Amino acid sequence: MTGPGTGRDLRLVEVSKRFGPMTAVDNLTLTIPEGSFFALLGPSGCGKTTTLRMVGGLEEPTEGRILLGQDDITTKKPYQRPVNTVFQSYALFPHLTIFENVAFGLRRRRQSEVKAKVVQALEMVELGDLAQRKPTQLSGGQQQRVALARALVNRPQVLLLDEPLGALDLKLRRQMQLELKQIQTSVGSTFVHVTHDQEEAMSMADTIAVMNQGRVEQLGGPVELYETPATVFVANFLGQSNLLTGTVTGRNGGDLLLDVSGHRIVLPTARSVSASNRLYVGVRPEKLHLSPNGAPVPDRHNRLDAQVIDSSFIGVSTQYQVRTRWGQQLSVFAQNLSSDLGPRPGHEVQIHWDPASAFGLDGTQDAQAGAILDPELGGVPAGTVS
Amino acid sequence: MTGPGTGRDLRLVEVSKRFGPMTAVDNLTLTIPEGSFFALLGPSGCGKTTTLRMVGGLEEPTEGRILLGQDDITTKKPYQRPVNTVFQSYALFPHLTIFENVAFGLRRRRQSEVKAKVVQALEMVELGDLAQRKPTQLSGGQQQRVALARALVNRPQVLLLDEPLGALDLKLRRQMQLELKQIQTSVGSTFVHVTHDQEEAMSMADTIAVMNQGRVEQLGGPVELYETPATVFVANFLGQSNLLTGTVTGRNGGDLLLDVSGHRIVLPTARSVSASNRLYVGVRPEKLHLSPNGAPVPDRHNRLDAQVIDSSFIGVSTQYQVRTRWGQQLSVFAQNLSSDLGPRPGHEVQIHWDPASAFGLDGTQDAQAGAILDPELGGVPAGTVS
Amino acid sequence: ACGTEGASKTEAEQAAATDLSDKDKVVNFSNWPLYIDVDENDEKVHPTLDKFKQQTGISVNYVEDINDNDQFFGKVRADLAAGNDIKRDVMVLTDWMAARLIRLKWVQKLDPKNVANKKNIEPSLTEVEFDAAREYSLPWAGIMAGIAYNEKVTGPVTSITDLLTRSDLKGKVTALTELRDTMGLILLENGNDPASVTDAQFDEALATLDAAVKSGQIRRFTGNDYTQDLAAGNVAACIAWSGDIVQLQADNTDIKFVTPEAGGIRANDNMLIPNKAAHKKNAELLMNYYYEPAVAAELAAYVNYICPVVGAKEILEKSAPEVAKNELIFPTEATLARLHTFKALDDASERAFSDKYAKVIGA
Amino acid sequence: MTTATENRQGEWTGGGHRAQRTRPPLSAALSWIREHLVTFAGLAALGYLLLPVAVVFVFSFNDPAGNFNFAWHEFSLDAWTDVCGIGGMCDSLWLSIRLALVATLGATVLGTLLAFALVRHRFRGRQPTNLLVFLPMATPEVVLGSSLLALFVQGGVGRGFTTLFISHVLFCMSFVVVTVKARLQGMDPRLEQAAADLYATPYQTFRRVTLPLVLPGIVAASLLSFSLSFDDFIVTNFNSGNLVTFPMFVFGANQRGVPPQINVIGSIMFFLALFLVLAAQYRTKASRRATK
Amino acid sequence: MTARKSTAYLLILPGLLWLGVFFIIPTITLVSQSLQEGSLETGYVMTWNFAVYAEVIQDYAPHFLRSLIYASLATLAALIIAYPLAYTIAFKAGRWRNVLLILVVAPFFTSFLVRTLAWKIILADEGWVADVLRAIGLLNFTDDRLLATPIAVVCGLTYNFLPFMTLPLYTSLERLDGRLLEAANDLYANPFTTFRKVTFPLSLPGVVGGTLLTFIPAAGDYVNAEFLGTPQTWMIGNVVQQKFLVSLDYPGAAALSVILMVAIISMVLVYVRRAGTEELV
Ligand SMILES: Nc1ncnc2c1ncn2[C@@H]1O[C@H](COP(=O)(O)OP(=O)(O)OP(=O)(O)O)[C@@H](O)[C@H]1O
Ligand SMILES: Nc1ncnc2c1ncn2[C@@H]1O[C@H](COP(=O)(O)OP(=O)(O)OP(=O)(O)O)[C@@H](O)[C@H]1O
Ligand SMILES: NCCCCNCCCN
Ligand SMILES: [Mg+2]
Ligand SMILES: [Mg+2]
Repeated sequence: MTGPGTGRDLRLVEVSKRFGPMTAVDNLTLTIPEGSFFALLGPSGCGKTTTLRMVGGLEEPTEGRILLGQDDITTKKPYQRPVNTVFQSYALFPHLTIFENVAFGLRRRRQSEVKAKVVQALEMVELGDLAQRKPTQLSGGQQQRVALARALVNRPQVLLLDEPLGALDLKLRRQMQLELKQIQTSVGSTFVHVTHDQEEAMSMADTIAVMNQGRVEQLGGPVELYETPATVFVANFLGQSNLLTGTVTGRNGGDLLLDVSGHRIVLPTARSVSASNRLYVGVRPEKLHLSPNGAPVPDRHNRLDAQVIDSSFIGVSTQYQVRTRWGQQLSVFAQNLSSDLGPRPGHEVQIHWDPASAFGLDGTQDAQAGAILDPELGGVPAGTVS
Repeated sequence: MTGPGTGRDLRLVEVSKRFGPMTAVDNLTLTIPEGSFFALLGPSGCGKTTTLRMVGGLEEPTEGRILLGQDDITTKKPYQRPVNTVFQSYALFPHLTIFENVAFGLRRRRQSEVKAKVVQALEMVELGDLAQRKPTQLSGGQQQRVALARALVNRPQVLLLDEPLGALDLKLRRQMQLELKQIQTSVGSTFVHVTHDQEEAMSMADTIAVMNQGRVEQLGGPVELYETPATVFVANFLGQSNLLTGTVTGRNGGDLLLDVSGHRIVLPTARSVSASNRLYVGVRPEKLHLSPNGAPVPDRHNRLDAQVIDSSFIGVSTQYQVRTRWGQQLSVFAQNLSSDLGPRPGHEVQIHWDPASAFGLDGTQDAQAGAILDPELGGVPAGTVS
Repeated sequence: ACGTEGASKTEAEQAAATDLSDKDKVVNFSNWPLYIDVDENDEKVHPTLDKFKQQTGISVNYVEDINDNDQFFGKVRADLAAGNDIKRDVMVLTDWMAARLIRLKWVQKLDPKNVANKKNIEPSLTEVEFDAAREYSLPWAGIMAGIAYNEKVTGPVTSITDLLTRSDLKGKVTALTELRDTMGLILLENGNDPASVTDAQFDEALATLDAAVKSGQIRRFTGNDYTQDLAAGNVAACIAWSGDIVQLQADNTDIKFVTPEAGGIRANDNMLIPNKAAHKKNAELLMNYYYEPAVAAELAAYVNYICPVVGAKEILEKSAPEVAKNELIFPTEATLARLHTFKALDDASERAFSDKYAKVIGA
Repeated sequence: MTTATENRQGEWTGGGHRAQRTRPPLSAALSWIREHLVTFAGLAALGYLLLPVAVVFVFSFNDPAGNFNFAWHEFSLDAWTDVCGIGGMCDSLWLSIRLALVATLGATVLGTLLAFALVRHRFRGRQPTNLLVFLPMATPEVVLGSSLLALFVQGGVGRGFTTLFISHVLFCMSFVVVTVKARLQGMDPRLEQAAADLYATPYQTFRRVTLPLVLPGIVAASLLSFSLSFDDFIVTNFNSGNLVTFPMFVFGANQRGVPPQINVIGSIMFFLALFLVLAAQYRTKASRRATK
Repeated sequence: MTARKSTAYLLILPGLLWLGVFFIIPTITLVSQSLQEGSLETGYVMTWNFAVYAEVIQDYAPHFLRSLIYASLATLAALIIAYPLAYTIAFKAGRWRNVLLILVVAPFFTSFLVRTLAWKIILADEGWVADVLRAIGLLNFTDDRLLATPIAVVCGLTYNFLPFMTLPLYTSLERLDGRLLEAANDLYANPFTTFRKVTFPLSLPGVVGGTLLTFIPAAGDYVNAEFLGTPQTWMIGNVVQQKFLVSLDYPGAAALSVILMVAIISMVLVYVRRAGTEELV
């Protein structure tokens, strides 16, 4: 991890952007240290692209300032900023060949060795052969890679990536992720990366900001965000969470003792962000162990009875839906350690977890915030949430 | 799973498409049963979009025929086919509002209750509020959802989805996947789904075709493809695989005995697609167990010594890179069952796996086909493969 | 493909159509714009035409669709050559165009019975080369070509030589694209009679003109639009038509018209009846009507061109003495004596002259 | 790649919502000017176009001493209060307007169809057709006019409104083809593909997707057609029979002096066009508000 | 999508019929007329007189040349003036767009002559425009005047064909995707470079269309040379006009027209090929 520099940090100070009556970005304040890899994560329409556009100079903030180091760049022209963007819509120049698309920025700044640099950039994105084609003759993923090469080849101080790998298959995406990370480390650029791929965000970014409706809900390192989300939205949006509604009934050393629908559940006080009496106890599906009813449960683990209602195989692991005695549905992921088939729908099972792998949240929020809503399984009707 | 119908199966018979000298689709023969959910998976530029466009009638095959049930639709006009497409590039009508975009197909076929249907479709994709906006006033993900609604609202016999969820965040994507699956089941349409999200393909599709350079490499159910890939390309492209080069030294009942760099490895004969002497033994990273050196290893498991060289946390699990004694690098995924930290880089460990969870492949192929190439870790230089 | 039929082969009898005049009491009259009297209160009303209708019961379809002799010829040529009715019974064209049409036998002889007033024609106009006995044509109005100058810009310019050579006029002189007017005046200046111009005389005059063009003395060759340049001061002196100057003087009293010392050119616009005209008799009656001195006087007072009808001046001396006194409408005998007409050219020389002339005016 | 063609700078993303920023007034003014340099040049070009109209307008209030209306004499509303006072002028104006309208309609339809075929289809004879379209423009107007006349005479077609319509459509059509082609070239074909995919027949695709997207080109082309037809003198003169169009009237009047009424007509035509556009604009705005 | 050929033929049929009957037939007649000899009185006879072509070329080469030069200059000037105008209408006008569009053509709803007369008032030798230019010494090269100079002719052509340049330009600029301009800006292109490298190339169909609509009719125009020019500014259109209407030299006029058409078509071919708009996306 590159330590936060202070020289050329990118700072957004109380930035807002309104389109007529609609507020796309709402009083956003962020510091992105020089040379860091910063990820913006959030649901569709939450203002990620708009934020990047303001940094790139393509949109002027309605309010607030944007600083790069000591320079206020709020009103600087895009072409005066040492910032490049990989556009979500690619925005390739249709009249230029792939080669000339990539060479565009270099030529504008009269760089030397354009040819070598372009060729290298194209090879990096595996498009060396297609240099002479026009953008319309490429597949979606190929176009996206051109957009990537076109920005990267300029080695900008700040690189804005708006879902730069969205159209790539997993293999190529992973490969590009590695390339990106490597370039970022070697060039020392600041990368601001918008992605909807949480694994991507978590494995690449030094810092992640989770946005929601134009605001940042939580900001921190990947592990921190995952292990101790601060809000229900973050808990649900970044990975999945099972949220059990509990009432604090007492304390035991460093632990809170809770009542969850009549079951006694333990949660380390240090892992709760809320001191209120009503809490959500959050447990990630992969932290829940599934075992046949009556099998031994490790000491101190919380334990609940449940019934499997659904299972689905997704390669590395199997996802189970189980129903507790009081009818709440929980997700459990079990890694497919062997080819054995696990429990089937209908089986009675027990679930248990290490209290230290759970987290506590303020219990007054909407438990569905940021969650997947499954109409089939009786979630809140999709249309009413937006 | 919907059983393959015979009435209105979609069949591609020896279909090829060439753009000048470049062959995008190469003698493709496929049968997609009526009412099934079919996924096309493959690297960028392998011909997925081109295949869909031929089915949709937007591109005429250079060779071959396309049939829907008994009808040869090869030369039918797009508007005469009961087929709708969700375009990779969205292709929303810029002069129409979101509402009118979605209503377009209904109006063309003079359907009744246009308003109600459109409103319902828009609510399904959570865009009820934005019906009166123009496409340019939407975020990338919102545009993609409009494209989805515009096709779905027509309830076509065959729905072609070209990465319909690519611009959506994980949450929304999962939700849309559930919606799609539900619609597909209730309407009984045939869905042909191009995706680069393997989890998506595996969790949604009845049948998956893995394409590579215009050809289908393997076709089958998700579990079948994952558990017993037929080629190195499929093994590497669909999930990750560790491939160990082995030579058959003998047999033992239903098992092959192999020598892998001096280690004796067992592989059930039934799990090898090749009868040749030189095999790759493939093991998925999640099927490899990592345990401290000297810990007990279950009976019959294959076992190797290794050293951890890298670990990275990705939420649900941690990915380890380990190096065997003979220097081969292997990937191991370990589910994060608790918040304990696992072994650190440098630790000596043992890895073991159930022979029944491995698979055997013809050992004469390129072991890198379809694999992620990591330049940093000494993979084949990216530019030379394409 | 084969060639078009020679137009002059049309027999005179073939020229006439069944005359519908008695059944169909109308006459179609094509004239130039602003070439007829209009009512003070309603400009759509032409009092002389109304009176004609009262007298004869014949109504006149009056159309102002002749803007230019060549343009008009171009427009009706194909039909006339093909022996078609051009849907006009009377049309007004300048001498040389009238000459061409007569030569081509595309117009009909007038029936003397119907145009008794022909006797009132100004004596100097009774004999013209192209229509020796005025069998085909009767003048509608006349124009003089001479020199006009803007007194504010220059002193008097009274000779063509001055006009074409005086250095203070360089670039401030225009001449007319109309060959007969410009070349006629130069021929007179050279002491030649335009009525009997020879090829050699023409070439000599053309050389004079060419020199003036090459030296930049002549700014432009113009149609009617010289008036504007003259009034705006862009042009100091020019070859001009008297009728225009009468009107210009109302705008700008600095504009003067002179007949050059060596003489001026006179031309008339003539009423003609095209072949196949359906209302020939009605047309003749109309022509006859405009040769009544009273009617001619009323017309002249309004349009300000030379009146070709004897007796009109006398009437105007009573009703509008200032019009009667205007030399440009009623030239004195002395002036009339200095006016000349241009030779009626045959087809070949017309083409030869105009081609040579065109090369000078559009180098 | 781009799907939306309407996204452009400064339409809804810019302008109105920008924050007021404090900058030194002089440099702010300078940078404002610099940013709007193109707009200034554009407006200057418009000024150039409108200058003669201004003169025409001013002189419509002149009361010329004689027949010639080019020296300022004195202010008068006579021409405005008695527009149709000049015999035949308003008839000719009305004729020209009707002619220009139908000719524009004809040329726009034929030319648009041709443009579509030429841009969107590959067919045998495409290249020759492409060239043929340019030929009428490359033909001197006298030649075009007299050739048509010869054709009509040979074919025994009487001259009048029909022959004018035919000839105006002929010379306007090329202008339409070129203008619409310029719009069509580079239009994203995927939008039409999407329409076809959504059950739109070729006609419906054209009507619902292509046409609205090409509309600016078609509007531009019909504006050109209208002004070409309305302003034409030569071809018209050959083929008008005994009809007199407005330019013919003006041309003739010019022989003896253009009356100020012609300036009035010029001004009225100008303001009428402007008024119609403003009215249409106001109506769509009002109806949009109503449906909201 | 593969377009059906029959559709294409259906689309071009009405237009082609119109052109075929009302243009091609007369043009064939025109070519045949150019090869005949005779006069109005004697009639014309086809003599396959190809010599007429050599003659008129020899006689009128300067006029051809002048037409091409004036038309080129006018086209260039129109392009330079029209581009910012079209750009402003397409991008800056907002809801005033339609109003500006109509303002571009509305001057042409007055009449050509009236407009020209107005210009003559504006550019008069003693007018203030000339006075200003004279004061700063710009009229020293033009006989101390603006009217009746080649400059006036070129300006007249430019003025009269400005809408024919502006509208196609507007039409193709209006379609331009703003995101591409943003991308160029982001890649260090300043507004000028963005224009040169992105805006202009993408508006090429409009540039090509506009230059054709300006150049072709301007090359055959005669009215501007007649009203605003001098004897030294006659263009080929004036010659054809004169031969056709005044000297009645129909074969000569026909031959000149045919040459003009052929010359323009050849230039258009070369131009369109070089501009390569057909390949543009
Ligand atoms: N119009 C064209 N001209 C030339 N080549 C083309 C054209 N369209 C596609 N191709 C090529 O055909 C191949 C297949 O393209 P296709 O769009 O089907 O890929 P894809 O599998 O959809 O890829 P992606 O996942 O990147 O969208 C690519 O290599 C592409 O470059
Ligand atoms: N020009 C505009 N006019 C009106 N609303 C707009 C405009 N551009 C964006 N919006 C709205 O602003 C919000 C934020 O848009 P933005 O593009 O920043 O979203 P995003 O986070 O990038 O979403 P996605 O992941 O779907 O791309 C959205 O609700 C969008 O509809
Ligand atoms: N009136 C000036 C503009 C004239 C344009 N005429 C084009 C006619 C095409 N042959
Ligand atoms: Mg976005
Ligand atoms: Mg694709």
